[in-house]
Amino acid sequence: MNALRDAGIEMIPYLIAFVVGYLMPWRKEWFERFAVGSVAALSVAFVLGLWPDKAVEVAETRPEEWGHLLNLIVFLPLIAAIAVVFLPRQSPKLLKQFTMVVLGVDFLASLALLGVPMSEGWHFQYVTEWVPSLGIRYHVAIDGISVWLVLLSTLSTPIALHVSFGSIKKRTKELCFAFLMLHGAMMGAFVSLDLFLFFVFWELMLVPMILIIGIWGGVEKIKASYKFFLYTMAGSMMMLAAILYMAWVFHSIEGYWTFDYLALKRLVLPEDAAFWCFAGFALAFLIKVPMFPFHTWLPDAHVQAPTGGSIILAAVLLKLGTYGYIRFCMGMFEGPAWEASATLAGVAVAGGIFYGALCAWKQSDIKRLVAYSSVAHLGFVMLGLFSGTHAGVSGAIVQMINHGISTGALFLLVGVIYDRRHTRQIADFGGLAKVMPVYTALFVLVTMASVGVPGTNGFVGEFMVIMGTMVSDSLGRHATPAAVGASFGVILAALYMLSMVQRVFFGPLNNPKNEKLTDINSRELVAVAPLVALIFVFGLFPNILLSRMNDSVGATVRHLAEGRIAYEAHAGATTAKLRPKRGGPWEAGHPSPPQVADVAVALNAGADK
Amino acid sequence: MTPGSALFIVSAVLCLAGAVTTVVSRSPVRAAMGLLGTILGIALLFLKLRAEFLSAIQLIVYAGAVVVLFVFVIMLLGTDAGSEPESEARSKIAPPLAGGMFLAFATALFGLLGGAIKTPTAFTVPSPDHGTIEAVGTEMFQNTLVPFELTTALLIVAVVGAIAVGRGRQGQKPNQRVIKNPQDFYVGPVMERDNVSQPEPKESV
Amino acid sequence: MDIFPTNDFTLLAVILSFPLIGAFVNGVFGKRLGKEAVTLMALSAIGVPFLASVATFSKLLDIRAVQHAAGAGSADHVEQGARLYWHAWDWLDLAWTGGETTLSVAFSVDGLSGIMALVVTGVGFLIHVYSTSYMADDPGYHRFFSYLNLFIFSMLVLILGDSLPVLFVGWEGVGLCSYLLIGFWFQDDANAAAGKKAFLVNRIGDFGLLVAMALLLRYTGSLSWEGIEANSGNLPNQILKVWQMPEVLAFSFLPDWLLLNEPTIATLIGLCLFLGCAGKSAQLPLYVWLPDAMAGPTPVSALIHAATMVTAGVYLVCRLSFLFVLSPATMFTIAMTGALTAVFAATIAFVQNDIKKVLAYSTVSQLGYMFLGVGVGAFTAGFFHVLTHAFFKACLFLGAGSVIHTMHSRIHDTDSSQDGRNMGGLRAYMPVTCVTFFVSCLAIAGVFPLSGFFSKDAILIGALTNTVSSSGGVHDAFVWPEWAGSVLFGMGLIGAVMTAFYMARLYIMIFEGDFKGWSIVAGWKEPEGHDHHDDHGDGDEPIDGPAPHESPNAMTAPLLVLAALAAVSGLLSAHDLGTHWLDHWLDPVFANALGNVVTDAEAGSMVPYIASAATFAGLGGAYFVYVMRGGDPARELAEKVPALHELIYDKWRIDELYDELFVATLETLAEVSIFLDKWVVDGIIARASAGVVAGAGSVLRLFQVGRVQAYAAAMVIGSVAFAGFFLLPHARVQLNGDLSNGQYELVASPGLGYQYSWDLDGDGEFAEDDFADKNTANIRLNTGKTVEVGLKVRNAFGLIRTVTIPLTRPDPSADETETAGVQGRATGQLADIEGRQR
Amino acid sequence: MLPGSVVEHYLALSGAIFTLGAMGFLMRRNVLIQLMSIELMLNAVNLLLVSYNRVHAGNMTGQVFAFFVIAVAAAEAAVGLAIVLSYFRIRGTVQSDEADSLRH
Repeated sequence: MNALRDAGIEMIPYLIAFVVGYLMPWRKEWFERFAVGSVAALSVAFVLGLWPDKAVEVAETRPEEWGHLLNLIVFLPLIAAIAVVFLPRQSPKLLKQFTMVVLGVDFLASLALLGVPMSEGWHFQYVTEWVPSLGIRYHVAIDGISVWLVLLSTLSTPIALHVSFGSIKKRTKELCFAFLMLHGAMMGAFVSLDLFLFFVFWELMLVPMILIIGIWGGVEKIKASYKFFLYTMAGSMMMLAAILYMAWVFHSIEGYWTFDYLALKRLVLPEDAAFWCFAGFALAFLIKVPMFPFHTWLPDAHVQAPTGGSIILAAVLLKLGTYGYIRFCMGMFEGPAWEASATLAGVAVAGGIFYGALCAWKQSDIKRLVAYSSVAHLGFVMLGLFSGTHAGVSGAIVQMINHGISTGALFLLVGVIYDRRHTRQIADFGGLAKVMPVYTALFVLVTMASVGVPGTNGFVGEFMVIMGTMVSDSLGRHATPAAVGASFGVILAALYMLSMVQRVFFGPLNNPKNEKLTDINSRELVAVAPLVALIFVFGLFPNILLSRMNDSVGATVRHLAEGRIAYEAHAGATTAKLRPKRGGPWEAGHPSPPQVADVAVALNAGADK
Repeated sequence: MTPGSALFIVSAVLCLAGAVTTVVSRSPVRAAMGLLGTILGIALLFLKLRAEFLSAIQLIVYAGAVVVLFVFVIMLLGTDAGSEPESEARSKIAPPLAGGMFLAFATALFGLLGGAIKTPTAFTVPSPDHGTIEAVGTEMFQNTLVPFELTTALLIVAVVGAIAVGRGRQGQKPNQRVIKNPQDFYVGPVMERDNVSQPEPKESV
Repeated sequence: MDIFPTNDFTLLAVILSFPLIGAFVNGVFGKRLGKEAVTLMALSAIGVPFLASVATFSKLLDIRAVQHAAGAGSADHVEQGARLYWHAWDWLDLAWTGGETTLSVAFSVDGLSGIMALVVTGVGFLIHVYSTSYMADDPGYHRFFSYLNLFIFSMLVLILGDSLPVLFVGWEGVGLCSYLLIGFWFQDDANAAAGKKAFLVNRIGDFGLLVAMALLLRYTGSLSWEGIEANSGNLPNQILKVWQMPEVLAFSFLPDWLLLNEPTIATLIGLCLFLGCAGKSAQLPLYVWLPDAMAGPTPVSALIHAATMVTAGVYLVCRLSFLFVLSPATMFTIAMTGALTAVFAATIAFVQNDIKKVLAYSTVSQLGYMFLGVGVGAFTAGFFHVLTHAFFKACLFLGAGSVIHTMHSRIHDTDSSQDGRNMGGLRAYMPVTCVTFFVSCLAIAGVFPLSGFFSKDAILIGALTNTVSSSGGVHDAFVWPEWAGSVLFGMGLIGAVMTAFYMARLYIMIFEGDFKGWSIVAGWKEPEGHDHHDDHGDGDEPIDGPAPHESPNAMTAPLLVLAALAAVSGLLSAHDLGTHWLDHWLDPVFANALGNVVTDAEAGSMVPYIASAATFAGLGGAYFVYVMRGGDPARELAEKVPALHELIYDKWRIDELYDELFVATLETLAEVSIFLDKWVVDGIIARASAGVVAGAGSVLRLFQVGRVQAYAAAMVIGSVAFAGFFLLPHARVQLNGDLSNGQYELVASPGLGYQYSWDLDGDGEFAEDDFADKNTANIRLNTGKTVEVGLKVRNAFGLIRTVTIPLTRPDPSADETETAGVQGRATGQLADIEGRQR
Repeated sequence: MLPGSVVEHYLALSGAIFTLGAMGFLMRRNVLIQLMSIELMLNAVNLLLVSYNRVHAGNMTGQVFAFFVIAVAAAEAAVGLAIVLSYFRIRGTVQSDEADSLRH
């Protein structure tokens, strides 16, 4: 009897696909619907067939955590993106509702992540074989650092989409597809612990962003999307090379292939190899952050991107650079990271905080100004990471999240006046306070958050970074000048933001076109309200963030110090060494050498003979 | 001088003469006849080399079909179609240069190889049915069946392709405006000198 | 049953939450609630905290009384003072390799902050009452009170904070509120610019505070008051080694203390903190924002720029007195800055005509006095002056406000309604304002019975007699100069004279003489014949604009209260009359600070008489110049040296100097960085690489000629080269084996159908036809012998190539280095020998 | 040894034909002539295949392969001429130089 039941259960996904296909409204005759239904069923069969069924449950997932939660969060938007393609183009309302429902479900799923206290070790870990012969595994897990970044993106994507539905009327289907794919890719990048998987999501993320900037962008949208794509791609090529080299070194030592972060983390490379691998990874992430010399793509991308695109770009995409640096650069190359931290901190302060602020001050375009302000804020974040102290790193993560919220809100508000006046030049505005009081109040409030007035979230991040930098010992005697430079950045931040606010909002209303501007409407208010609320919640109660990320930041800093000692001990050698396994919660999910049985045909088996 | 070697000499001369006329002759028809000569010469050589089936095929397919096709097309286009365009100062040196170099290489190569051959390899005594249709047939339908089937597919594709390309645009629906000017077929970016009626495509901002 | 236990004193929550709720309610729902509700909300939001502060103060008094009773017996008993805590929630925790500290949102009130709370809420309440009528007809009524309540909340957070970060929250909160309030009438660009300027200059101060906090965290490991006090012991002994000053740059000729070449951490922290205080309390380098802040409504100036916010700097110095005294250099800097500011601001106040500007500069000058007081270690005197100044300066500002209010009703232009020259003789029209203004003028001038006299004398005595000694600070080279006492006292005295002079001038200009305000109304015709002065009551009313009239009660009542406080508050610590209550009250706060301060009491005995003489000199002078001579001497002096008068009138052109110096450099830096960003950073990475790619593209495009035959020719050439490579035989020999025993092995590279024939003995002839397939050959050489090995290679096509390989075995008898060199070169040569073609 | 009795003679002959064909393709600008010279080259190869099959007479692969070459050549000729036809319809001439619009 239960064989029949099992078969029934087995059939469920195909049945669902068939029903959904059949009910597709845009075909009248039944046989056309039947055809679409069967095609849907077949495609599901194909996907399931493709799916590696041998779920090698290597790590013992914690009892109270549902193993597939991360898969749901990552693949729900991706599958929905494909589903949107099948929805009818003629009914944008259906598209919008479907997408918002999917993103809403995704947000709720990510809220479930908070249910578990982020104690030591990886949580919601799920591991299956993906390409067994190359040792590539589908290894996703989450810890204190990435849980908040996931939540930030699941929060900001629906908001960005909600706003862009208001302003973008053409090609709604492609819009929904792009945002869903972008969201899925970002989720994947934040949770993947297999370097190959991370690289796949890292590259996948670029494609929808190119669409968003390229299709709905401003006048020079194509040029800006090219620049954005080429900058990130160039960086990630270096990273790919480094990944492959490390996998090869690991293979030459251990004998089996793996791209797993936990395994490659144990590698201690000789000096020059370690430096070059670190440089490869760091370049990819510093371009994405963006750090000083590679930041010129950000203002162009922001100016040309539509409002929704700008929000996502500012709120989440930049954080991938900094997250990548914490996870991979500081995770795998403790020695070089430690040595390079002083110089990089200098670049972060001088090139990021000062240079970003100075460039922002004299901009004539609001979005370009806010883009440069992001460069300055992320200068703070990187400084926090380079300080290598618990306070500095957690301050950097808090600053990442707060920057996502405040700059996301800023871009949203800039979008509000852009939709009304279709210009971003500061000179075209003036004295808006009289005409749009509520909007002005919100803008000044978010400006205060961006400037970092205490009580708002901006201050908490900057404060912890400055404190962390001063007490940092990886910066050595550069700690004090870096901290003083960073605190000086606080003045410059006030300078350019307030001068912009004054030129746009205060002063006489002399431009006739501004007189008839309507105040912020309910749709926009609904979009900005959660962000403004979070500004105060995280400003007054940062412990919500800090308590959850405490253990993982502590582990990162501890491993950084240990790794450095191992690196210096190994300094003279010319061949790589593998640190013994630490054991403990942070090694759960470590790949084990494949049993000879199921890898008979494996590449390495052949290679070794 | 056995009759065999005489046959070889005659057909060799025939082939070379045909080849030369094909390459050198001004009018395409004479070139086609040259090609026909070469093909016949090779057919004769096939006979000498005990490959009856192939010489038959050579005569039927090559002489009968391909050369006929060429002549047909030449007549269709008019024998003066290939005449030199008036003043075109097309760089005169490229083709002769290429031909000359190739000639130099060919002579060097064959001289080199010829010199290297010390002992000429004679023919071995073949089995009685060597070259007959039975032998070729069995070989073809047993060992090389897949290429044979693929060749049939190739031929069908070639026929369909030839028809599609050859027919051009007449296949439009009847109400389609009859194309007076052949230039209109061509919708791609037009060279200056062909720009008869096509307005310059507006450069999108 | 003690509902408010000492360590969980939730009354503080009441004090703090009411203004915040008031601000929120007024701000968000103000427009819908209407004026009366907003007024009620605002007044209660300040009234209740005032009552709560009074309750808190009484509890503090009880605790002190109990301590006093307990310790009455022993003479040397020092009461350790009462401190009531309230811990709201844990804000964030900082951890680093050196330690770990949790910053919590905790508030505490002790003697010092108890009094400040009373002042802030008390004067704040009075000012709120005053502004209900002053701002009555302003459309942004609810917005004004929301900002004012938010200001009081921030100020309370500042003074009640138990740790430096919480103080910093209040610190920037008041900065934000002053930005909003100064730029309240934002339609006018000047006001918005003034607001922005105030916020930016305060931000420069906050920068100092941030750095100080970072240094404190690093060197004392904690940021709360107790934490800092507990382990700030060895601060003076630590040096901050950021970069070694190269000897040649050591400016050895400069005095050591100026060079500060070995700044102790205590000095660095002190200077950073003082930078913060200077920014907030408008001391010399960063005072420029206060005069411009007069652009805000007058009650704002009264509350923020007289009574509360500007005194935050002095409060911080008093709170961290134990830290400042650790470095005499910092104390000296504070004292000198205070004295200089006092004199400097007073000079500008001489010539200003706008009455609010005069009061603003007088505030800056009085703040200079306060810093002079705390700078020389007389913390109680400095704090006492804060108290008394809060009262009389608030009263002066509110008095000026009511004058402006009436003038405004006459002429609706803000500038002329504030210009003193249009006033005069208002004594008749505004008796209450006049009396209160007069009392406050005398108080600030320092006339005997009033509060100003006592507080200023205490500061002057302190200035003359106090010296701050570096208690054991090993590295701090700075010693308190002995001339400091007399110089500071002298500057204080000059300041006192000037203060008395310009306050008297201000009073006379507004209230004495005849009203010069008739003519300012447009279209007014001088009624012919009679003199206005004496028929003001019954004569025909001047044609346009109402005559100046007394302000409504809501404005005069606070004036009276403040004037009374200004008169009476002197008794809190009138040394001459023997009352020392305030000193005893604040002793526990400054207990371990005063250890470093040495006072020789008897030198200060003559000071009160000298000070009173100075005051009367100033008042008499002003009376002589403006009343008896009707202001002629002032005008003659102005004509005699117009350039100087113009310079002082333009406020020594400090603003222009700052614009030129700092703002201009920042602007050029911004221009340069934008250019750099566009053309250099972007230029190199984006544009240059794009250009290179495009250039390469256009070069390669030349090869595409478009003709089939050209491509075919290229293909032919390619295939020729390719065939050539494969057809022609190659002979490359690899030689390995070690040099020491002379045993070499020659390995020829394999190829398609290759056959080899060797000539090992180098005599030139090869074994003719034995082209064997073996491509290796071994050869033995003894030392120092060379041989030319020959090799013939034949490929499949029978083409042959011959190669000779010179082999030399080095002679070990050569010296060591040579061999090593040769060794290196030899193996290099060994690795890849490309034989010479024969 | 008699002419025609040794495979090297056939080798020389087919080499000559092939060379002529190649030169024809490279030198002549008339597309038809170029197509014909391609046929020449193919014929030369066929000849060589058959002659070497005579040398190694064990199996018939040489001749079968030649047969396939003929088939392919026929198909190629057909399609080539169709293209020439439509090219002529557009360009009005069969000069191979005219067809260079794919240049830039």
